[in-house]
Amino acid sequence: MTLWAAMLTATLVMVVITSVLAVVLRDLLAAALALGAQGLLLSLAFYLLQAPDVAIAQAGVGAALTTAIFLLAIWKTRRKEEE
Amino acid sequence: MSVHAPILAIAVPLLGGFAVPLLARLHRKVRDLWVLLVVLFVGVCVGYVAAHVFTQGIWVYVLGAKNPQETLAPGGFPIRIMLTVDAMSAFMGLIAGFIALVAFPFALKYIPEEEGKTLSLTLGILLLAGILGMAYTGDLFNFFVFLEVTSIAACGIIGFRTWTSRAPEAAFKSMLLFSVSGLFFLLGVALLYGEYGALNLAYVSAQIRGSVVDRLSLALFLAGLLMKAAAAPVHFWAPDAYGEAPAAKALLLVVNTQVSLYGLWRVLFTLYGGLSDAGVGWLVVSLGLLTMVVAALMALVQTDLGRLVAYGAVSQIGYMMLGVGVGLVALSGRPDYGFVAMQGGVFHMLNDALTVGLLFLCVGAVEWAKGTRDLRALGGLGHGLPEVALAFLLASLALAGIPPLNGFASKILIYEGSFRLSPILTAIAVLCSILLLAVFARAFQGAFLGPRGEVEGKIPWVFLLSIGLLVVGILVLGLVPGFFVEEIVTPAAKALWQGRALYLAAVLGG
Amino acid sequence: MTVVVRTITRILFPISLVFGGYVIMHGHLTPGGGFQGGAVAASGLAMVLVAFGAKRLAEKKGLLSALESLGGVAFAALGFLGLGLTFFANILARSGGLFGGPVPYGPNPGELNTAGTLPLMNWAVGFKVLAGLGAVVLLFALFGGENDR
Amino acid sequence: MEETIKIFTGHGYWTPLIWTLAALGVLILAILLWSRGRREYKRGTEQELPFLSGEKAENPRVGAPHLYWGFVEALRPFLSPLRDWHSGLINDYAAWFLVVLGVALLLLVV
Amino acid sequence: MKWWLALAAFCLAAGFLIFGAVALRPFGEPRYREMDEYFIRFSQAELAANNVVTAIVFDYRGYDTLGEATVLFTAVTGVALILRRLKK
Amino acid sequence: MIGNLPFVVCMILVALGLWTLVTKRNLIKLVIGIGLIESGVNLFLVSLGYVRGGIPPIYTYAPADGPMVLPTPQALTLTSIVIGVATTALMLAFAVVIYRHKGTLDARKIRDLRG
Repeated sequence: MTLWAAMLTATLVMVVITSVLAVVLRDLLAAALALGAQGLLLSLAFYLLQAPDVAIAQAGVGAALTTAIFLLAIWKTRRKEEE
Repeated sequence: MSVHAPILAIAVPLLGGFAVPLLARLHRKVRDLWVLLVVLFVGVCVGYVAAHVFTQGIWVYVLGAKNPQETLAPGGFPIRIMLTVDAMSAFMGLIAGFIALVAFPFALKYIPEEEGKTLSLTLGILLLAGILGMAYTGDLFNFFVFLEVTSIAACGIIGFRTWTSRAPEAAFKSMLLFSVSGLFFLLGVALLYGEYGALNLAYVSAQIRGSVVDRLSLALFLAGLLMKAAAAPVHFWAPDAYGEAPAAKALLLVVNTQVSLYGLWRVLFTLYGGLSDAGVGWLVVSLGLLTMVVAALMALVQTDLGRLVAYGAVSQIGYMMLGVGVGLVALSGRPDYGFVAMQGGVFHMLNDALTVGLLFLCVGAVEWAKGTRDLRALGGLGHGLPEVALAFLLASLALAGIPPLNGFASKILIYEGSFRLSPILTAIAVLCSILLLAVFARAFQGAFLGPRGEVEGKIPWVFLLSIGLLVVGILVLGLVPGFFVEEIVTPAAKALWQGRALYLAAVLGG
Repeated sequence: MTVVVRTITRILFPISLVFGGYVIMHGHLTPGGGFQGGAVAASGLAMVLVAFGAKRLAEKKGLLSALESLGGVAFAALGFLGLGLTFFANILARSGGLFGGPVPYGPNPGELNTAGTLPLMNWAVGFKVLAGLGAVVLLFALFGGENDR
Repeated sequence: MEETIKIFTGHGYWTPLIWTLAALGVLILAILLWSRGRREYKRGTEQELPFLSGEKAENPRVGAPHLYWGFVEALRPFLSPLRDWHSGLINDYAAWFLVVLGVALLLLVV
Repeated sequence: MKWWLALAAFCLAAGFLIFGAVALRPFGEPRYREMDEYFIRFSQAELAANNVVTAIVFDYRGYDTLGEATVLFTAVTGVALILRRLKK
Repeated sequence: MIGNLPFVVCMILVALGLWTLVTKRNLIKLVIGIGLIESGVNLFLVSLGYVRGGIPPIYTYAPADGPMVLPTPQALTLTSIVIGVATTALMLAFAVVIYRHKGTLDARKIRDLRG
């Protein structure tokens, strides 16, 4: 297994872990931040897959701005998920 | 310029939509005039394209090439996006153009003049552009993009009445389901790209061999587009959306569902035409039957006029699915009755747009005059609004398939075609029609008959103009059906039924 | 705390705008383009919004939406420019004029004056994305902020 | 002329012409019957007021929800599961999408 | 909705999706690639663009990008419509 | 090597998003679910375009050798990302307005439209 494959595998595993976190966390703020982290890791995965264009777009749009919109929406509503 | 007519029909409303907020800063009148001009232009373009396609065959337009007919790159494969307008696409475009011509003057008067009107008109124009983009495109990913344009524009329109809590709820639900369906469609496109490295519909269709992945992506397309087209077990968003959207724009939402259905036919008949088997056809037929039965029964118990009409509209989707589904079942053996059923299903698209559109306009007029749509509060409006009452009566009779009107003309084709496949299908369809007649008799009685009801507002002449246009359409289609079936429905149905080879040849040559 | 954030924002905001502009400008040469540059600049805008509050930017809402409309119109108009051939035909590429320079085949350092309408479209889309995403964030931040709370 | 009206269904054809003529005939018959109505009926008098089961009704309107009351009651065993099915819960709607997807997958892939 | 029906449908859908991912061609070895080879080979000659992705986004598939700009514009219009302040 | 792992991860993300849609009752959580499906599809597209040993499809200062990865999926993904942020923003706007009316984000309580 080359270094590249190892890095890609590690990134993908991290992506899955952060996605699971985004689903299971009951604190919506934490879930949104987990989604942001997932977006950032996804952008790293895109970079490793030799797609720098997409990586920049994902980092700017997918990670930063989506998270910002999520945070604003959570700020306007409530933070905890109802039981 | 006429060489560019198909793209102008899509690009001008896009540009027009971008420009509406800018023009609204000048003056309201400028904006209204611009909207009308754009819609009129689209109508002219769509008519021209249809006339050209019906007489001279498939029109291919390659975007960005040196020559609009240069479909293939050196090497024999398409690289650019292209519009491929065959008779079915042109037919869909005609429906969209006509409904837009009716809906926009109505909407200009109907939507209250406040901050939201400009934005709402913008969304309406973009929805129209998206519908035409879906109808005319010959590229899978491009279809997805315009699917999303229609989804987002439709949801913006659905959520217009933000002062109620019901409209945002309907819009949220619709948007969630739309984006799921769009994403699954994209997943299907991605799977096909992974298999064949191409995105052009005709090229991929020529490549498809029927491997496991092909069938998987067909299932994804099927599920996604059925959801967008409001077929039975996934139709839940439709009554909410139709009911809560402003009535003037609900017409465009109906055309939006129809164009999704068109996308489904395109996928089943053209993209997978070589390997479509009876199983998919039976699935479409059974879901169509389920749709009409469930929607008609649900319409029976509604107390909101808008929601009742919305369920009626959903039940009509079932008839189209039944007609074309029978065609799909019969396709492999190619017996003639399948073609008759398909003629009926395709013709019913046009009739459904007119009748359901007229019903929604009537609901809008009632709401304009009375301020409510609750059937428990309405009554006796026939004295104050005789024109609206007559139009509503006519539309309900047409929707229920009462003979001299247009609904019957298409339904008899569906009945005759499906009867040869199995009489049970016809029996269920006829029963549903009777049920719908009962439903709309109830709505008509509840809203328009009885002792005189108070009417506050006066119906503006623009409303009557739009309603009158649709009434004329219904009467003409009902009294002279032969002409329309011969001239526009048969070519459109033929384009699906046997048109795959022609479609591929128009793009790939030879 | 606020002072620190505001100072950092004062420094970072121009940088993000310049970097966004760079990404847009070199879209046809290096990784990046209209969306990416617009998104980078829009995240700078979001930062200003966090640091200085949305109210100060409230009157900029109309400007942003107008800018977005303008970007969209410009982009569609660039598509119409090719209508002599077909919609979206790149008639400026290799024409010798603005952005009309040639480029040799194979890996090369690249030159700014190439690629025809691509850089122009990059700018149109960049402005559009900047204005659009900025407007979304601003609308969210302003919602219910003034007369309802 | 004939061909612009007829549509052919495979078994035969449908033409609205005859139907319309018949409908016109029925209409004329109906107008004839209607014109033989009572001569002493006057508009605007108390004759116009509805008369229900022995007394003058105050609000004689039969609202739409009450129409077909018996029919709907008879169908209740079918209708109430149907209404419950449209539960308004977005998760259910998403789950039904999954069901359609699963059925399509089973039908097509297996 | 019965939970077992939802669970069965979910398992079915997820299973088939993962099965499809495995059944697809091997990762990193596209089978048909003539369209992409064309882009890589001719984007410099036809468009004088060094970045092939930008060449595709704005020229070969520029119409998609127009649609996508429309999506963004539509969404912003929609958000402005939804979050508008209502005049009492 | 890693085989079809990237494809499988994409499908896992999609399945996770579907699971969220079916089980979670909070509207913002549902939007997160849509975001997961979307990132799965995006990753799927990009990994479809990967060619073993490839370099990015950009000629500026590119290393001279090696095949380039396929550029088309990257272009598609760019479009798909922007569409994703558009839908997310719109859905969150609806969620915020619903919260304003109902004071809750619980899907079980937001059921005015039924029957």
